Amino acid sequence: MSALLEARGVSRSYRLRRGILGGSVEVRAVDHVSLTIERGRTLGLVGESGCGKSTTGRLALGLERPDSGEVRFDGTPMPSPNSAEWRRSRARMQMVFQDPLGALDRRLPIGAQVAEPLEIHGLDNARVIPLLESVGLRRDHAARYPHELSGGQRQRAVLARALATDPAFLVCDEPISALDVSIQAQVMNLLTDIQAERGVGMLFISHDLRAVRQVSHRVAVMYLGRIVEEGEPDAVLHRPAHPYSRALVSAIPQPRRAGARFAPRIVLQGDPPNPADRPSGCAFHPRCAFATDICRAVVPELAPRASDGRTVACHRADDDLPAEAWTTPLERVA
Amino acid sequence: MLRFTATRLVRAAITIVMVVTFAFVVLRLSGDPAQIIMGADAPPEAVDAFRTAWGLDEPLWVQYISYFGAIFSGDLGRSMRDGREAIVLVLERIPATLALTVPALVIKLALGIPAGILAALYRNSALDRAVMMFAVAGFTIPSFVLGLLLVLLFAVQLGWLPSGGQESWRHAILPVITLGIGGAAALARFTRSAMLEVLGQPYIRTASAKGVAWRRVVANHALPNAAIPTVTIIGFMFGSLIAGAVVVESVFSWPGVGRLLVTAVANRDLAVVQCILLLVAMTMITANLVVDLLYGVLDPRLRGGARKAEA
Amino acid sequence: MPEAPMSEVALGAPPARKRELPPPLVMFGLIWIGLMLVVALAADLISPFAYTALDLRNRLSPPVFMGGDWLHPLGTDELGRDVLSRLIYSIRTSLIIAFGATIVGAVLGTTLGFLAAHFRGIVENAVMALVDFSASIPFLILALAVLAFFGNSMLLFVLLLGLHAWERYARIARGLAISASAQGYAGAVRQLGARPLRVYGRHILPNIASTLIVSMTLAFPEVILLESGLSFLGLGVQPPATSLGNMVGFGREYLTRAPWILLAPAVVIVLTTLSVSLIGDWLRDRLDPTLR
Amino acid sequence: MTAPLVSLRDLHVSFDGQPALRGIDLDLARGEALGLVGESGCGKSVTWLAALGLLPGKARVTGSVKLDGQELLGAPPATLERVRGGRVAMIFQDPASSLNPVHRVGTQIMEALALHRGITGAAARAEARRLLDLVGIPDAARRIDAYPHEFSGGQNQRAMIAMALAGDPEMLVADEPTTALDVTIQAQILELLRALRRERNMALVLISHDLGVVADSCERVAVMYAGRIVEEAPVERLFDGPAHPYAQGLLGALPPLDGARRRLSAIPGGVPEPWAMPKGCAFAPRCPARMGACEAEMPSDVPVGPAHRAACLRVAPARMTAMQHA
Repeated sequence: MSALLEARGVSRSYRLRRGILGGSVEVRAVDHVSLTIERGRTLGLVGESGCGKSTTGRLALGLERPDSGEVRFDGTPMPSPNSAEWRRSRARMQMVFQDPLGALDRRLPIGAQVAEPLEIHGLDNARVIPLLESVGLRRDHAARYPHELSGGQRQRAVLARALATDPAFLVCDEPISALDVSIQAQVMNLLTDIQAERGVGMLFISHDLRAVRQVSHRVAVMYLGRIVEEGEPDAVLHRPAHPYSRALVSAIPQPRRAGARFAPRIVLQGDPPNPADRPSGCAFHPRCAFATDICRAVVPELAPRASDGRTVACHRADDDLPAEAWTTPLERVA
Repeated sequence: MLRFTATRLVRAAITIVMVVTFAFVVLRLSGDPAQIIMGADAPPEAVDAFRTAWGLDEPLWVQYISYFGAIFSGDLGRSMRDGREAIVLVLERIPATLALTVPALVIKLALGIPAGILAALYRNSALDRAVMMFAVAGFTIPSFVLGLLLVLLFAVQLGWLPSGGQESWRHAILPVITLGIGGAAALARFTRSAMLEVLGQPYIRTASAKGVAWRRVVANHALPNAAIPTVTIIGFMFGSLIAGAVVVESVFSWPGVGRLLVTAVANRDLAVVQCILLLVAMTMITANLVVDLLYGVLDPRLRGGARKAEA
Repeated sequence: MPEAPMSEVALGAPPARKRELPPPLVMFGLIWIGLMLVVALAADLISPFAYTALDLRNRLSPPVFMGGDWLHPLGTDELGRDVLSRLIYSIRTSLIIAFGATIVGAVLGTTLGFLAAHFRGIVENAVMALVDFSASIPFLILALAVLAFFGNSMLLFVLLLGLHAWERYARIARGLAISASAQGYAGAVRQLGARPLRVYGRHILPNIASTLIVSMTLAFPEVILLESGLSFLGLGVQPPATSLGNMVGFGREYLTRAPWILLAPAVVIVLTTLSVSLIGDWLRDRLDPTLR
Repeated sequence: MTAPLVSLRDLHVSFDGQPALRGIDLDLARGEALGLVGESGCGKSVTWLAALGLLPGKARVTGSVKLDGQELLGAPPATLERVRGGRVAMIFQDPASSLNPVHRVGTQIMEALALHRGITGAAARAEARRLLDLVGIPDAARRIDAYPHEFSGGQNQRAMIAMALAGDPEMLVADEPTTALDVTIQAQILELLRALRRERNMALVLISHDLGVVADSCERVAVMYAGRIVEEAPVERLFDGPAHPYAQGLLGALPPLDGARRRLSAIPGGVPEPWAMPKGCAFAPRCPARMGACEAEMPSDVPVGPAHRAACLRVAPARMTAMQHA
């Protein structure tokens, strides 16, 4: 049986025009990304803003067409956006958004909005109340308008709408980052519950490694349009293989308890480069402490490394890289 | 900055082409130009001769090209009333119009901008309410009503000022006031809202948080930012210097471009109308262009060219 | 399975915005506009005379408060036509034109804005170029030029005035539709599998309606001013039909001898535009604070 | 214990009659780093904006804010202007819009230098350059003439910090300084704040919704809920043994980085709106340990341990006995 969703070598570029006269620059938002999502499992996609993780989500959902590469859902190629076949296929894959208030129509009551996918796909809309209850909303919430609900309740409503047609695949694009901490936990719990109950496959896009670990079975780290590392969440979090993943993990703020010895914090220099102006070779090399000549010249491929089979795109994946090699701005300040 | 300027120039050029095209299309759509320009009772042979002379028997695109050629060489046809060149007729009238619109512009700026700034700074005060009342009144009283009321009061009742004509500077007082008041009201309203918008921005709070005194926050941080949107409407006012007095000139029988336009429209003197249309559009496009370039000076974000920080 | 029962502290509604009456000035505006609408609708019933009826014995007779009699409460004009009757029919004409033109502008602009937002690319560039073009010529001049080229008829006049402010609606509709599709509710509905008609008709239009209505209330007085301005210049509504601007224009000849001919319509113009702008400002503050 | 640098007493703020702060008592010692944690709308930013008189005119502020014994609430503008940026500097959440877009970054720093240290001209320029260099702006000599839009988000926040340092303040209030930034940039900024504080012995108030961020950089934490401080403790104590059920809930809601994955202990429901504030403890409706008395009166602060207090009827006695045994 084929995987639920499979993307092979998918790329997507945008042309960024600089005024009427200026030539246009090609921005590679997603560059040769391959990923697989199994039924009932969650793939976490981590990266910083502008790394292409949202575009990857849109490609996986078929909201955009890749320039090259292919996305297959349930073994069949994704129909082209806005075709009749594409519209029909929406019943099987859905999206959960970052800003639930923006994703809901503020002029319609929640019930009508949850019923909408059922109407569109010609299904029975008696399911609305059970749907609301299944995401922890009450029957009477159906008559409320989005602004009358709290942030967490709105995200529940968005989830109810997404689940209405009983989809097999859900893309959650930063579904918790706009919510307060206590509400984030509610939504994460709900997502895992839904998956356990319905066997939905999920792509969970987030910049928050903690959240990704909490809900995902596998995790992929993106940097400037490419996946640089992929693996089990605990493996990636505890023994990150790619230097960028190491920096990302190290940047997670956490209490420094007396006694516990943590590895020295890695503080990356500088900002992520502009996608319109990506460095040659490995895009991470200007910020990497271990970059060598080959890193500056050749793009590393994502492949299992020799030592433990971890999938990583780094020329120095098999070298022993000491954490002390990273310099921090501290030393410059002092 | 160079790219920015070039982009704006191209945009202005495109708009000019569109205006000329509009004039061409409208002229062709409105009937046989030969007939119209020669007049309804011109003998058929004369009309035919005109047609050949003006290339009106050529294919449409050839006509279109030659129309452009004619316009850019300043040949805008002749008035069908007295047979003089339209462009000359129009240019003659410009000084008279400017004699009204320039002083009016000074009134607008001198009155409208300070009023708007003060109203924003003292929001919800009596001053603010007074300025807003003035602004609403200025917007809702049409210039012909205001003009006629002023005539009724100062010319008819009090007899202080003449009611119309162009004999002396005293004749200009009432039309200038009429024009100035309405514009000042609009400008005050606009300046006020631009200022309020800016005062709510985070960088104003930052300035206060670093200990800058309020007067200086306003002068140094708020005003330069509020100036950016305000320039648009001021630019529009400059662009209207030639054609902004159509109604007022009619009210006060002032022989400017506006009155010429009204007479020409009434008489369907198309060459003159077309000439004024193009002239006004050029002025406005130039003013918009200057505004765009001023934006570049006032707002560093628009200058472009500067690269995002590199790592 | 879900969390512990949701909080019993219902969020409740925000402190119910007291259903207070609009401020007195806005009340005045509403009453005045209501009155104008009644007058326009019932013109045939309440008008004491036909607006063209001549009363040659009572030419230029003053209104009652200036020593006239009740036969012609607002006096008569140079041909002895009843000013009140003419005013009533003028109100009807001016309101029809203003409503018609405002609706034409809103429909045209919104449609073009939606088309631009939906198709992007060339369509969008074309619409935006038209917007630029509209901004480059003062509308009064454009209107005068069109009237010169095409002559005048009531239908043309309404359509022409409808072009005023179309670009405002186009900008609003395009901007809001794009943002609703990119991040917001419209994008969400589209990916549910909805057809464009559903997305625009059921979701975007109702959501931006309040913004559009506010823009219409703000544009309405401008249309009245344009109509009356053009008619004042003798280039708008043509006799024997009459409109407010028209009356002012003809009354101007008798400014010294019979100012009432001009003052009555002038007062109506000012009060009407004033009322609609007051209502518009109030609506904007209540419905859509994002508009300036 | 020496006199605190800043002390807030019974600080109340309301907007249009709706309470935003409902009695804040808080002290800050010289050189101390205090974290202020809470969810959106809990009043953590309002507290410091109110203390410095930066709230808009419609805000009603009562209580007392003392800086070195000097009362700031109701102080004349000239006094406040000397304090702001001079003794207490502040940086904000959205660095890009917190800098004036029409002025060069260097000019904005030099303005603060002129105001608080009387440095102008070439000397000010040199000092501004030094500050930009200090906060880690690469190529400061050239970038001093850049505009904010030419800086990245992280660089803008660095520039804000340089501007805050210009007045050589005793205390820096950082209001969600990293919320708008990416994870790796957040780490840079936190590291920078830590280093600067160590070097200058500057007190720091770090306002954040993120417990991790606060834990990472602060010595003491105050947890706010619905306009009140519900618990205040040294960082380790709070993380090891939170006393207030809300603080417990917040910690339980944070997904762990290691160990077995457990179901998160989410706090049900949402924050009460200012117009529907419960009469008693504001957290009672969401509280798993609530009892009748919680809904009747507002709990007052109870000491739980050294420098540790919580406003909860339920936990105080139990914790105290535990303390005595320890």
